[in-house]
Amino acid sequence: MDDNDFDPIEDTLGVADRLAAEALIVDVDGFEGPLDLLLSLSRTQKVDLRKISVLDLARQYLGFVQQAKALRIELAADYLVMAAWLAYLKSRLLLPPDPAEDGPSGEELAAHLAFQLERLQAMRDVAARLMARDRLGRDFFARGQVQTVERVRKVRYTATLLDLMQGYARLRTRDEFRPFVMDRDSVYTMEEALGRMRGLLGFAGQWTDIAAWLPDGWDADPVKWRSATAATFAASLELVKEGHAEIRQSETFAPIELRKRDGRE
Amino acid sequence: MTDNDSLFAAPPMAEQERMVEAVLFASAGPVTVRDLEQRLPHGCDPAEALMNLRARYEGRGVRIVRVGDAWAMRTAPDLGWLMQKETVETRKLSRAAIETLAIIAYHQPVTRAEIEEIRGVSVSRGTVDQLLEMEWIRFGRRKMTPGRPVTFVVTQVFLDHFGLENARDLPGLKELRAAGLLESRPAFGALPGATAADDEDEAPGQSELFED
Amino acid sequence: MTDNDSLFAAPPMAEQERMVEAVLFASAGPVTVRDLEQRLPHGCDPAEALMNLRARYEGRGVRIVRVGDAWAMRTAPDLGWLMQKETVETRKLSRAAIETLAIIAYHQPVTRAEIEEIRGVSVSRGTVDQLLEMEWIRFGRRKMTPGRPVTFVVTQVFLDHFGLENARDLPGLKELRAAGLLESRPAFGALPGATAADDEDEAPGQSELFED
Repeated sequence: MDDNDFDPIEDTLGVADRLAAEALIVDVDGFEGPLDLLLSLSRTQKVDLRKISVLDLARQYLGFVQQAKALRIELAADYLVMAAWLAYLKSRLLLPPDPAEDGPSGEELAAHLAFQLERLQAMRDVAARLMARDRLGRDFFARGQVQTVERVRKVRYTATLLDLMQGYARLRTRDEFRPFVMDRDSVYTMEEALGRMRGLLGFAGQWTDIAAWLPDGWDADPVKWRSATAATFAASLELVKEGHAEIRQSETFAPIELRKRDGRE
Repeated sequence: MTDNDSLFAAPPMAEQERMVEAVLFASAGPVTVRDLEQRLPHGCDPAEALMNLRARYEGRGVRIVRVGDAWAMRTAPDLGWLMQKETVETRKLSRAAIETLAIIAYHQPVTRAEIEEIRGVSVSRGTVDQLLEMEWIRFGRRKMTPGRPVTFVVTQVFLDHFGLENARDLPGLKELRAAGLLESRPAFGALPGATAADDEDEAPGQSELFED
Repeated sequence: MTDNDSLFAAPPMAEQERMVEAVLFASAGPVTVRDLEQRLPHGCDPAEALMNLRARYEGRGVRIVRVGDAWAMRTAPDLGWLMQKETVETRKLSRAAIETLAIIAYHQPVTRAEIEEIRGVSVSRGTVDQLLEMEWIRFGRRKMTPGRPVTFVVTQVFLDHFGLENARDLPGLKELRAAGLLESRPAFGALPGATAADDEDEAPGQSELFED
């Protein structure tokens, strides 16, 4: 940390800084989290990341958050957590160290943040170098033709790790997990309910609790009861929408009742 | 190719040979001299490059052969026997075998009775034999329980195939789910028999003692 | 090949070289020395044959390249421009996927939490899934830290795709190591950014029951 970091007039941002911060604000969605934003801000210091002024960086970040608030831009929680932490770091850097306090010093925390930024930048640089390498199928090529040779049929059985793990998961979570198979025998569909109710609706001149419309044998098992109730309710609404029936409920949690609509009105 | 190209000298013959070699190697089918003329820089002589290349591969394990009016690289016919192993047909293991294998991998050493308890169905002899033959499982030491049953464990061949250092490296259920590798669609309660789509389900209804 | 083969002397080195050449040429994927040992007659020295073959192809249009512990034939990268016809459109990776891949390659074996610590954001399932599906990464051995988390490492397919002999040849690896950027320094715990994405702990809730 050099002397500049202890500049007392910390809130006076230059015009250029202000413009830069505003430019960033427009772009807030483009950042992948606070660390990414800090890395972008640090570029304006145009120095080696190892010599970066974390105090300046904290000021810029806090300025950014201030402006975002002023412009009523919603910031995700992790941006605010970072702001709180940087405000804390800033105070640690500005105040003389408290000998009674344990834990890492402000300088150590700042150094670690600088390390994180440098490491993220390094990963981005090598990622770019990696993607710029000569690549198979673009710059160099495998043999273009699959060799046709006499077929000696020999079956080799194989499986992937994923097969193995899913097989195991299927066994161990049989109660809550079954891949790909929709468990039809305990599902009562709305189409089934509708078919059944259309047939029976002619006999429903009186208000009847829709619970009475459940198919036989579907009210004992709670799982089946739940599915049948949902399907019957949905089918009832459909019938009302079509104008074939009327539905009513006297109060919250009271029975829902249904009757045929026969053109009396 | 524009006419300007002719202002430049064609690449040296050794370079043209390299180009023809690379094109023949990477092409899915035989390549005609005309094709080569279009792909190589202006002024090249692919016919001559081909002849030089053909001479260079004389007596090697790979040859330049003429196929109709086109050219291709082929393995030398006298080495055909080396290629026979290339033509193995790979088939997916049956679900029964995968499940049995998974139980052995996650619970080894495990007895046949324990496998059956976990799967809830009896394990056919064929399944175990198949896994033994593939050298993915082998007999482990006997259990110190009445009857001293044999156990099964996975082999080094198994670990190599699945790229594992150790059977303990198999990810747990939580990790599988976290990696998005399980379709964890919740089912509507567990009805006995709902899983009966199994190929060797002689004894459903075995209570699932190992469910936890 | 039968056991009788061991009664005969191994074929001369020139012949072994031809055989290795034919096998590498015929195989689309890289071939390990172990594979070669199994396919060549008893007593052959495929490692030496490979070295000779590699030297023979030096400067040609096709090269013998090392991919991890395996070998393959590939066209020379400087001739890529000739091969526009063969170019396969590679799926465009997101920036998150590219960064995640680079972190796995340079820090392997690395846990999901460590990737998140470095990127400062949580890693989405889709990203890891995509890299697994492309077979550029796989599960490595577990970390000996509390919870024994699974790790990710890069694969042979990754090395093959980027023309790397092994993971130690990654560009800039030495510089990064010298700069201390590959050490995992203990964070002081106070630093935000390493969002612990504990999504694996969420149980499938009731609310999901009626979702299809």
